[in-house]
Amino acid sequence: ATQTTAETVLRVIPHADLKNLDPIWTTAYISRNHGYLIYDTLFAMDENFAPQPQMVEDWTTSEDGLTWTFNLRAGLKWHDGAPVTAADCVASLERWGKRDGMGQQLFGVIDSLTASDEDTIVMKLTEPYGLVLESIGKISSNVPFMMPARVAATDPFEQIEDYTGSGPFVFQKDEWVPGSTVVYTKFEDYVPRSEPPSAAAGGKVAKVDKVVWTYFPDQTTALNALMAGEIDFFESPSNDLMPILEANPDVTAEINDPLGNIGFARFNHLLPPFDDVAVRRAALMAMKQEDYLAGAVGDQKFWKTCYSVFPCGTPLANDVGSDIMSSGDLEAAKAALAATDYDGTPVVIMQPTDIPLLSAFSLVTAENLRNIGMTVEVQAMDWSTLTSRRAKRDPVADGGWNMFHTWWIGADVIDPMAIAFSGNPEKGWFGWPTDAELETARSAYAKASSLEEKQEIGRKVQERLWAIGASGELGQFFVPVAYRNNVKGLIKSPVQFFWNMSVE
Amino acid sequence: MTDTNQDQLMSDSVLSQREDPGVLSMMLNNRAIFWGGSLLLLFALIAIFGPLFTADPAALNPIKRLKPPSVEIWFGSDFLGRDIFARVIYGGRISLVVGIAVAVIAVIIGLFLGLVAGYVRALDAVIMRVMDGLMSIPAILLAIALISLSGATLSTVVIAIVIPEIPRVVRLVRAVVLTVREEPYVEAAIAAGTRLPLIMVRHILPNTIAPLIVQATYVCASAMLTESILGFLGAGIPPEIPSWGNIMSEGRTYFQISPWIIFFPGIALALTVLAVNIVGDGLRDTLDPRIARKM
Amino acid sequence: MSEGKAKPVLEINGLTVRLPEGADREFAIEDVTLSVSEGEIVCIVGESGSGKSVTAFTVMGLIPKKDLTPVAGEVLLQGEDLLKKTDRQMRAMRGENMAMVFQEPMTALNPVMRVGDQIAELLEIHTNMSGTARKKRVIDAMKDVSLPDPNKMYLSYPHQLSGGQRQRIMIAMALALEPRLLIADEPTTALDVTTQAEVLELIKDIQRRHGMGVMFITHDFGVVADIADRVVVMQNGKIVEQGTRDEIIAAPKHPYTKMLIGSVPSLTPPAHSHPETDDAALKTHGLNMVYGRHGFLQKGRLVHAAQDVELVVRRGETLGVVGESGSGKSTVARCIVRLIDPTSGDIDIEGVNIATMPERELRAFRQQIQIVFQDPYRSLNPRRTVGQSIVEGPMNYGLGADEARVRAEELMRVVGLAPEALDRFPHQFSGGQRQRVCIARALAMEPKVLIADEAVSALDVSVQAQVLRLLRDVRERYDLAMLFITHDLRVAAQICDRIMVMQHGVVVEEGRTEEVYANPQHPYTQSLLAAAPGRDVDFAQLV
Amino acid sequence: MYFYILKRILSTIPVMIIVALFVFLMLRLAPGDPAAVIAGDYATAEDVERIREQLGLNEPIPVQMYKWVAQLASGDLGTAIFSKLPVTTLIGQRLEPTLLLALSTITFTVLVAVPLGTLAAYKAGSWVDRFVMLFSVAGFSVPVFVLGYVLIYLLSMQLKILPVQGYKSPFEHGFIEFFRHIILPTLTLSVIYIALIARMTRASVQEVLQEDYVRTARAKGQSEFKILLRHALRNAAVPIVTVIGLGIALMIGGVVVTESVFNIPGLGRLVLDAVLARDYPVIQGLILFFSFVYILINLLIDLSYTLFDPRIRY
Ligand SMILES: Nc1ncnc2c1ncn2[C@@H]1O[C@H](COP(=O)(O)OP(=O)(O)OP(=O)(O)O)[C@@H](O)[C@H]1O
Ligand SMILES: Nc1ncnc2c1ncn2[C@@H]1O[C@H](COP(=O)(O)OP(=O)(O)OP(=O)(O)O)[C@@H](O)[C@H]1O
Ligand SMILES: [Mg+2]
Ligand SMILES: [Mg+2]
Repeated sequence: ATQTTAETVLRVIPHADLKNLDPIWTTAYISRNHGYLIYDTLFAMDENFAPQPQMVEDWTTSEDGLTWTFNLRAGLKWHDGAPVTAADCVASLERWGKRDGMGQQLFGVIDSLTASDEDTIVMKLTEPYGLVLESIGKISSNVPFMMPARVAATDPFEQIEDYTGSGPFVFQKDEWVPGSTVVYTKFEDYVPRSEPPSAAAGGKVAKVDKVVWTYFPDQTTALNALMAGEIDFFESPSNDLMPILEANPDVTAEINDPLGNIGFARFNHLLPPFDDVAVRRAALMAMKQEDYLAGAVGDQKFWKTCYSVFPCGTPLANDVGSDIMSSGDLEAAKAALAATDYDGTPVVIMQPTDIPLLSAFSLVTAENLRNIGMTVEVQAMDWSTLTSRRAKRDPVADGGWNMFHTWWIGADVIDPMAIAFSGNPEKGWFGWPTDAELETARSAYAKASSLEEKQEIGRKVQERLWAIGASGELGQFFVPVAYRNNVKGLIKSPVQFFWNMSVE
Repeated sequence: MTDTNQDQLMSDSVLSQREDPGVLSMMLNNRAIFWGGSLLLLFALIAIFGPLFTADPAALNPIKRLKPPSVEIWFGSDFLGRDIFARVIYGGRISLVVGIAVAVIAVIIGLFLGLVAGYVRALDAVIMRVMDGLMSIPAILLAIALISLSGATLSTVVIAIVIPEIPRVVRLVRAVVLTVREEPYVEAAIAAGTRLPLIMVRHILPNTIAPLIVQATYVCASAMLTESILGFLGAGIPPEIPSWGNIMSEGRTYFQISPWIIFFPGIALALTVLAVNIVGDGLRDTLDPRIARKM
Repeated sequence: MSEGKAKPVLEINGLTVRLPEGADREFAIEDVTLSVSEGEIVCIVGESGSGKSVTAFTVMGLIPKKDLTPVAGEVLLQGEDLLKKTDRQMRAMRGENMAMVFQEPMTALNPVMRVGDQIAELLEIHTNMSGTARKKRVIDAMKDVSLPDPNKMYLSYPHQLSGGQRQRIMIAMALALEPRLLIADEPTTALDVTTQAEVLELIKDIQRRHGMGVMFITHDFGVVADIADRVVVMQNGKIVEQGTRDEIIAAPKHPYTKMLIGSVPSLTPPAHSHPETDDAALKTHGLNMVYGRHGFLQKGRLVHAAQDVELVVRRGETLGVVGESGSGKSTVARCIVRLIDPTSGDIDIEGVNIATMPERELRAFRQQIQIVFQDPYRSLNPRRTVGQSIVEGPMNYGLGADEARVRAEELMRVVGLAPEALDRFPHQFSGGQRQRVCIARALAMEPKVLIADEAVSALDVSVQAQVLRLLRDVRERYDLAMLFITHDLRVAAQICDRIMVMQHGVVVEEGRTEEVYANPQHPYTQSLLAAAPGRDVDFAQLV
Repeated sequence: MYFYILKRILSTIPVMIIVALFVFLMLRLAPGDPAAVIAGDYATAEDVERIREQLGLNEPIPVQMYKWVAQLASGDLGTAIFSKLPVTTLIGQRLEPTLLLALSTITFTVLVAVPLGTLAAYKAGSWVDRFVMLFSVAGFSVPVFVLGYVLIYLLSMQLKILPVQGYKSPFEHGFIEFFRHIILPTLTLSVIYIALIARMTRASVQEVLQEDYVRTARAKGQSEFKILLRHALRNAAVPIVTVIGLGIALMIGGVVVTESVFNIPGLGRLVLDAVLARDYPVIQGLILFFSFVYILINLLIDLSYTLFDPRIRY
């Protein structure tokens, strides 16, 4: 194809294959990243984790804190040319509120949400709520992306089939090859904010004509493609490839997400032996973060031990109760286990062999638990089997489980609202810890307004989490990005954004 | 009737020289079988007794991860600091077990179905259509699907590899049965009132043994390869049990920085499969089951 | 046509060809000296393995060099020693100076090439004719061998031709370049008698017209009698005797030649005694067999292999079934033994109809009818000792192992083999001996009816004579009813009391052997008898 | 002939039904469920349940099967659970790379393996024969992915003469680009296939060389080369072509691996991804598709026999 002006293309290896195009329906990070390319948000989090207006021009809060009024920026357009209206945003928020955890919390206190005119959204609350902006400016899944009202009308449990957004890029459905390629082109009519970009906030200026995601299932091939110049940007190269990348003068490799990921070992609180808090705590004592991080991540450049349940380096990070893991005393762990009623019941660990990091975590845990005298059975499966099996509350004999491992991106566990910290077995996350005290502390957080208050609640929540041995925190690790030196304008953020990036 | 005795004596002297040389000595005289067999025997001995002398293949040592081969760690270490040498030696057990188990099971099931299909007209069509169906599904896909759907354990891997191998054995056995059942000596046995099961065991089954032995070696070789490919694609033996396939699979990411993780199990696998194939070829030439070659 | 007058085309002097190590004997042929003159047909005869083919292939330079090496002697074709030629020179001479016709016309022609092109290939190799000239020449050559409609036949594939036509194509190919020497290695053995007669006539005719020398290999003395000028007799790789046809056939000198000629059955039936009992052991009535499925969606090609066959065999009597290949002889036999289920009709054994009896009830009657097959190499399970094969049947019917063994030993003596040989495997016996074992196996069942389906066709004449005698002896000894199937009219003449002639599944004539031979009624029978080779020469009566 | 074709096509129906039932039951009876995968990390058990309901996975298996078969009968392979695209569209998107990779592999294989096998048969027992046989045994013994990595390492990373990965459509990027990208995957995929076909060629040419008509050709004075070309190869063609057909199943297996090593967006990758994600309609559709292709190719091959052998008539 001949073109009058050379088209600039950013060729990207995304961290995963884009399977779903509905970032409200799924929580997959890849769908979220896709969402950021084609959708815009009312508010967005800046690099200090503070919500900033994005589609919103200005907003007011009533004295009693119950009425919030948001005015949209002028000139916002959907990709099909229609103007973005307040009604579209209301519909989008409502759909999101049915899927997202924080959204559900927020809608729990919303009395009414209406569009008072083309550009104005009015939100009335039943009681004051401290996290309104944090919720609608949420940076990670599910991000309240704005969609046209006709799209937002889709049942929240069904996927959308119209991919019109108002973000800086346009999704090219015809060029989409699931499992391989996704193509986005610059949205010429997008009006960025004038502020400089700061994480998700600030001006989203598309500096390339096209962004092409090509998924590589094989890390080695991906690495080779980047080094051979067939690709510009490699979103999540394995840490172990760093020496090669660093040795290559044409390529820059760096850590882009300041919060990194948090390794997470999850007990099933419903089944023996981990239905006994003493056994859980004994197990935690045996789990040394260094083993996990060195074993699974490798080079120490890419990891830090962190015994706070909130990512180290974020406002709520603290060290209450964390000595249970940080002391790392094997003999004490053995003694602690001996003091329990543990009867040798085998611990079934689900090992997702298609995810090397988690596979390694599983093996390290197995070894640690065996070291203190537990019987361990590692069951290998792929991640999708794991995801369906972990939802089972049945006994092990009927397909239940005792432990699995995963990680959260730092931004997902930044405050007590995170579902990872739930203490309500009905609505909580897999593993189902039960602790009313924890739940009380968590719900207080939504109403806290000052940072001190929030930090206090954070400490309380953490104290409970360690006390009940909810899960193992396996430390903080950082996944680098790698790109050819001609790529400029990367935004430091827990989420990968593609605006502001240019290819020279 | 006097002249008949003379005829008998005449040819007796000629014939007595033509003693059956014996399959065993023929096999030993075949260079391919000898060398392939020796190599295989060596690998088998290493696999059986080797793990007694090596380090623990599962011992983690994060400090020593991704170390290149050296005097202490002969084959280097992997991303969890495990000793590749110990893992490769141990992995040999798994590969051989998978290879042999698949070969034995496929041959037993295939033999049974093949005999039935070859002799029972009514079931022939049904069995062969099912076999056609199984054969038309690419083996690797079927195995991946079966394993990732039903969970990866040694036994599911063996089952998943066995299923697509069965049709080949069935076709082979059936072809032998269809040829042999037309042989005059089988018809003579029928005319002599021998019952069907006896005919099968006495006159037909022995003819399938030579081609089956040959086929079994090929099945064994291909099963070991399939296991490694499944392991490589992440759908093989669970990584807690080292097998050549999953060692390589885990080393996939590190191919550029630590090629030894793939290199050593790769060599071990290629050599073992080569040895099995060489033995198979040698057996084929010795036993010359023409049908096997045509399969 | 005596020696010396005509110029020799081929002279073989003291030719010796070594066999590979571990073979039965050291030399395939040893010190072979013979010559073929222009306009002369020299027949080489001898039993299987006597070295006939090796001699022919050495001349053509077609012996596998890995296995067979000429170690002494010379082969002179028109005075030039072929053993000294290079491969390239030999290639140039093959097809041009000497040509060969093989035994099996079906396999000797490339099945995937048009027959015309196969002849044209020869011209392409040795001449630089244009394509059209070649085609014309091929058509001429095909006319020369009296092939019908050569233009059309040029485009045919071998499988679309009959056996005789294929052999004519081979001959046309051999003669296209008018070589001086034609070698024919058993060119008619695979053909029906009537076709054989035509092809022999053709070879003689062409040889006369072109005046070439012909080396004709055969083991059939009838054929020798019909066409040979001179005869060379070989045994175990050596020439034991040679001379003109009349010398060899009428007055053989060497004991081996005498034995061979003495074994050739005469076409004149001996006087048979006919037991005029009505004691029918086996009777068929309206027996029909149709091959081919008529399944769903397919009409199928149906072969009516036996049509309303009626036959009766009495105790102590041999009924011969003759007819050309495919006439349905084996089909009738296999129906009677119930190896296949007849489409319709009755098969009466001692008054019981077993034609449609289910296998369970049939078992009781199986014992009554036993069969001996043609191929002695495939009739015995190679993995079981002959003893095991013989006792299998009796033990199926409840005989104890020891008694069965005693019976087997007894039968081994009856068929002229040593009882100790029971523990040997089939491959340790010769073809003739195996056929004896098969007869013993059939007798072990103490049957009433014995069917011999081409039981002697695969054997050399001398062995054939022995087995025939054995069959006749056991028939008398056990008072058997025998159904003897053959396509060899000489054999049938000697052993059968009555004869039944089949054509296309239909019995066209039936009667006492002497009467049928002396006065055939049906035209088909007449043509069969007329085509039998060597009918002018009188051979031995089987006494 | 047409009757035969019709009959053969009809006879594939029961086979396809068997494959369909087998695949369907295998998927439904195995653990793992797409709803949980879709729901993602934050979903609660209730969410998963809702999604199951949505996807119709809660219905009894016979009902699901009935629906699926009814759908199949109307030529519809269903819609992917994740991408919401019709399975036929997905196959359409991915068909070209796989098809061209397969074609180039078969072409290359035949060009290499048939002459090699013929030569080995002609020179049976010589060092050429030993070499070819050793190669073909070795070709059977090296795992595809190891070979792929080694080739990438040598030709792309060290010598830098070929691209590392990817697929370029000849229709969009021109033939040269296509060719440069397809060479390595083709080489990788070919090795095992060459081994198979060279072996078969050797065996069947060797058998044909024993035939009487080869002796006839020699008796005519034909040269050995032309005997091989005119008489031996054509007669050996049927078994060789048969193995090419049977090898298709083997190749499809290799395609899955090759495509993931070389990052080719083809059908092999599609099915692998679908299995990992439990995208039932895609797995079902693809396995059916593959087995249909296999059956079809083997039908075509059976029909092609008539080209090689005039004795075969349907
Ligand atoms: N290629 C060969 N390798 C080894 N031995 C051979 C070979 N060809 C022939 N012989 C042996 O040479 C001897 C003579 O064989 P030849 O084929 O000439 O017999 P023949 O007289 O033609 O027999 P027939 O009537 O059965 O055709 C036999 O003992 C045979 O086994
Ligand atoms: N199993 C079969 N299926 C179909 N047709 C058959 C079958 N067996 C024999 N025929 C056909 O039946 C006809 C008679 O065959 P049969 O074997 O009885 O002939 P034959 O007289 O014994 O010939 P030969 O002298 O060659 O042994 C032939 O046309 C043959 O092709
Ligand atoms: Mg001969
Ligand atoms: Mg017959």
